[in-house]
Amino acid sequence: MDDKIVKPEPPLGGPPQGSRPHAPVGDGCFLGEEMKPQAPSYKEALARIKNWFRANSLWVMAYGTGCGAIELRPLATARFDMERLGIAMRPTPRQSNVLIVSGYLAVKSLKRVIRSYEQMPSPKWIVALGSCTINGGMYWDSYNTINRLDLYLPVDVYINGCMPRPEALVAGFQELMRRIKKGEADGWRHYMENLDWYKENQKKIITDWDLPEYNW
Amino acid sequence: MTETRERSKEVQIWFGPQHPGITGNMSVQTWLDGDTLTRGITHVGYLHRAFEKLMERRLYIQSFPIVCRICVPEPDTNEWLLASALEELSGLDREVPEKARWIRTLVLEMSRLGAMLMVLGGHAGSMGLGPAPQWMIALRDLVLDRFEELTGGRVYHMYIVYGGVRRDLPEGFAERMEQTLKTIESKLPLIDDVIFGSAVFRKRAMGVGVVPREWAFEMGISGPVIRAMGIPKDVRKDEPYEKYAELDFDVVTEEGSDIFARAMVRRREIQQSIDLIRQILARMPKEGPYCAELPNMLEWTIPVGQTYVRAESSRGEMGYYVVTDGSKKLRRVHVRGPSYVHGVSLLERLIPGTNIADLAPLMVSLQVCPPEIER
Amino acid sequence: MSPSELSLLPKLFWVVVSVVGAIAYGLVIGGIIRKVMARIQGRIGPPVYQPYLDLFKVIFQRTATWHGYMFYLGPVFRAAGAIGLFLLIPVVFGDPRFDNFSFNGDLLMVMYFMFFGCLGMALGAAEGGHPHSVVAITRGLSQMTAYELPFSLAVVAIAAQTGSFSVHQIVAAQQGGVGHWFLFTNPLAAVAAFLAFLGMNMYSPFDIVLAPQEIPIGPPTEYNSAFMSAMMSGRAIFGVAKCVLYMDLFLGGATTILAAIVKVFFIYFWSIFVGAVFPRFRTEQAVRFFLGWPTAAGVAAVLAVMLF
Amino acid sequence: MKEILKEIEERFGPIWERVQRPKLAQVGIEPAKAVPLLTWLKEHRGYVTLVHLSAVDWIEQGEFQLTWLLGNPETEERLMICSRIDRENPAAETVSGLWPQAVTYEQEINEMFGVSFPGSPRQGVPFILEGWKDIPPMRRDFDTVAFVEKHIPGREGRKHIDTRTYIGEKFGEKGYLHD
Repeated sequence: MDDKIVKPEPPLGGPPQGSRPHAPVGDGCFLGEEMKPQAPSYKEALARIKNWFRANSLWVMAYGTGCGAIELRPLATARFDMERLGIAMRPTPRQSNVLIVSGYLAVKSLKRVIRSYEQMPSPKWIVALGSCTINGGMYWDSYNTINRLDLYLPVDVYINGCMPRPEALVAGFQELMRRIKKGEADGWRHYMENLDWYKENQKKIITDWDLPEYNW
Repeated sequence: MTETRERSKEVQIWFGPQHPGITGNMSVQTWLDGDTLTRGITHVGYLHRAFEKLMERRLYIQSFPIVCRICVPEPDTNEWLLASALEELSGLDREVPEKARWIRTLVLEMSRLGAMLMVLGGHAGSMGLGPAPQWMIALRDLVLDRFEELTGGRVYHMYIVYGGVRRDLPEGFAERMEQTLKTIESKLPLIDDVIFGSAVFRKRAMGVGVVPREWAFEMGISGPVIRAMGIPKDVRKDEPYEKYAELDFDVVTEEGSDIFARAMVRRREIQQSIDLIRQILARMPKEGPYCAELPNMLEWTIPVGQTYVRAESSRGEMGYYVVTDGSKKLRRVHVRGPSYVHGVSLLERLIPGTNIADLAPLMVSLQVCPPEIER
Repeated sequence: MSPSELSLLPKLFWVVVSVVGAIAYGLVIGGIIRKVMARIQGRIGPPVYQPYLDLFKVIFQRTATWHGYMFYLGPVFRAAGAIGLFLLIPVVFGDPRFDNFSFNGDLLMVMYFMFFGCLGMALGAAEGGHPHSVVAITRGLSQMTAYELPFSLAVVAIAAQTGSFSVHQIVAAQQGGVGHWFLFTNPLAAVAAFLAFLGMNMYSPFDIVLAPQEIPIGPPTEYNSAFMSAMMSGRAIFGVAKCVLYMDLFLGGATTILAAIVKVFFIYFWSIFVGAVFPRFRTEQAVRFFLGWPTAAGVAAVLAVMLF
Repeated sequence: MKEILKEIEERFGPIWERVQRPKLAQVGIEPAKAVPLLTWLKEHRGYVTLVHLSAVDWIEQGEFQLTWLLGNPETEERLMICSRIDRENPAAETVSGLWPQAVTYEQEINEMFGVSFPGSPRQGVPFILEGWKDIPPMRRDFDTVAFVEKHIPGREGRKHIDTRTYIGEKFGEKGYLHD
């Protein structure tokens, strides 16, 4: 088994990389004619409308993958009430858009999470909670937990902390909404385009791979 | 041949891990015949983080951030168990100051209260009763606020350390705690009406998931499950630790051993916890040190020994089996959670004959906490 | 009053308007339900227009899963059943624009369409192959047969009282004041029918079909994207159509749009307020419930009409 | 607790014993006599509860220690029965006939330490791990850090523990605006 990461890492959607090309900040007429802001074409306008609807109706898959799920309960209930932001829990992956990876992922869990993620219809986003998904956190030396989620699944928003407070979750969701509205949150597209790379990483860590190549 | 035909009538259904009715990230593989489950196998390991392995390569003081993550709803029991086991083995337990003992009792009881509030909500939620879990979790949040004030953390506290606790009670804590308790108490009658007064809840919960009395001792059942059988077993009474011997309370028991009885035990223990917190705050010494003089924690060694300490968590008897070998690190720690018995052996024995609709309420009533099973 | 007062094209136009209006109103009611439930639970709740956002969002989703034609036809059947049901019931009594296609004997058709949508949904969902769908379908069909019994008895009682199987005639018989409503003139039938309505609307304690904690989430488990939106709009119009039917049968119909909206709202919220504070029944408990007092009330209503 | 320890010594020969707490005693016994002792304690002395079954790896002595913890629900006394088995091809007698829940404990120890319990059901069935190919992970000679470095890629950590130096290197002097 080759243990180095095979290909150079593709740019990832999450904040830790932040290498996605952005529009120039100060675009205006004085920068030249080609930089002049133009009215969006029909396609772009439609995409914007679509993204606006998507951002305002996020359906979270009810899968508490780790201990971060305990702060999802205050978030979903009377005190923080995520439903006022249009975020609702859906019990089945077929109808969800957002997968919250709430903390560390054991290898056994990772397999199920991959399966659930691939069953979700596009566009879909991943919110990763806690330091464990970023670099292993508390369990960096544990033989059964992955140390870095974005090698296996495209992460759109990381929320750090152990565990992140509900306020941090709300802020993370608002960040996700902002990115969706701007059309930046396209981890799912990145996953499709680099499926081989992701699959290679996944198969390296899941030793008894018995999943199909893509779980429709 | 007949067996094949029998089996072919059954539908295999995976209850979890991605399932809103399951208690945490675990799964039960069940076989369904009509509406009745014929057998089930518990699958765990989705949350295995190898706590016991990691603690073997951490210093004693470094084990605290790890240990509280074993059970998320109620982390303080774990902290106390590790602290008390190692204090017992190192002889430090004679030096724990009086006030620290009171504060520890307070923290343990607060965490029991918070966990109990959440589980009683889960009882209702697993049957599809919407408002009660929402209210209960909001009430639990009030307890978490007090925890935040006391320890700095909402969920993970890392507050109990060797020789005492990490810091003193903040000023005016008792008054604010009393306010919180009053708020919780004022809402409890409403919750009684909605949960226990509901005819549908009674119909669903009574006579379902009955654990036979003969299994009680042989299987090592503990906590609300055994108290719902009418057997007054409570570690806080049987082997009183910290200040529980000085507190005035009775073991809550109910008859029936079904889901309703377990919910009722939890409901009455919420009241009991509230009373206990009041007693603790009233009798706690105002002055005094909150932590013993500690040796240099980076160089601390504990002589060879092994022990088993236990405490009453909201789920039942939680125990730590700790082995030291004279070095700076633990030789072995084995976490004996009540869910280990409740969630695997007992659940698998209870599943045959259960209606599929009753599996989620049954699991909630056993209060299965998967991180405790696999650690 | 004959339904063909308008010629065909304007009639079609008003039919489309009323169907779209019913969907829109059903979605708004869905939003209000979520808001009300949130307030009961002590939350702020989503905005009232949230179901619209959800509906458009699911339309904008993509899917590449394939479960066969029957699977895809399920939501279509359901929506067709709902629209068919809605089109047979006069919404506003005496207004040819919102009279829809009411004709003599349409009550039988109405009963048929109520069954048809659910059966089509069951067929399609079973094709998805998810065991939860199959379990939910058996649950749903047994509950449906159970609540259909008191409902049919109530309808028979009312038809016997009026002497007609036409919704139009039934509404006409109730005109002339609140006291003429069948809610008051035949309270036994009303009791049977309104208890059956709880099961028909599938809010708790009778939400055994969706039951997220048990069989998440039943028939729609495998549905997504546009099929999901068809189901959502089908559910919206079905809910409104049922309420309109109840309004016509028991609350004297409506003579203005505003009266229709208000009455539909109250009928709908009868099941919501009951459902807000109850857990869910088990399947056999739900069946037993409907075969108990509601059926007894229905039988008593029929007997009362026959005897007196 | 003294009486029961004395009685065990009389019946089962020399044992290692220790009273840890008033209600907790420890007994060390050779592996062949362990299960007869457990049976006797359960059948005749009221220690009917198996609280837990655990294993400890004493790699220096080349031994595994198995610890059965029994509980007496009437007196609330706990008795810890320890027994050391050889580390090479470790095997022990099963108690799953006495206590049904012992199956799970034995399954877990089999998976985590590689101790086999012949006759116990579910031996060799994965309980916690999935697709594990290395040596049983709870053994002392299994190095989890080496395993992680070999198999689980992580994010590159920072070179300095000092935050200020790290931020300065990464973002230049402008990195920390609030001095």
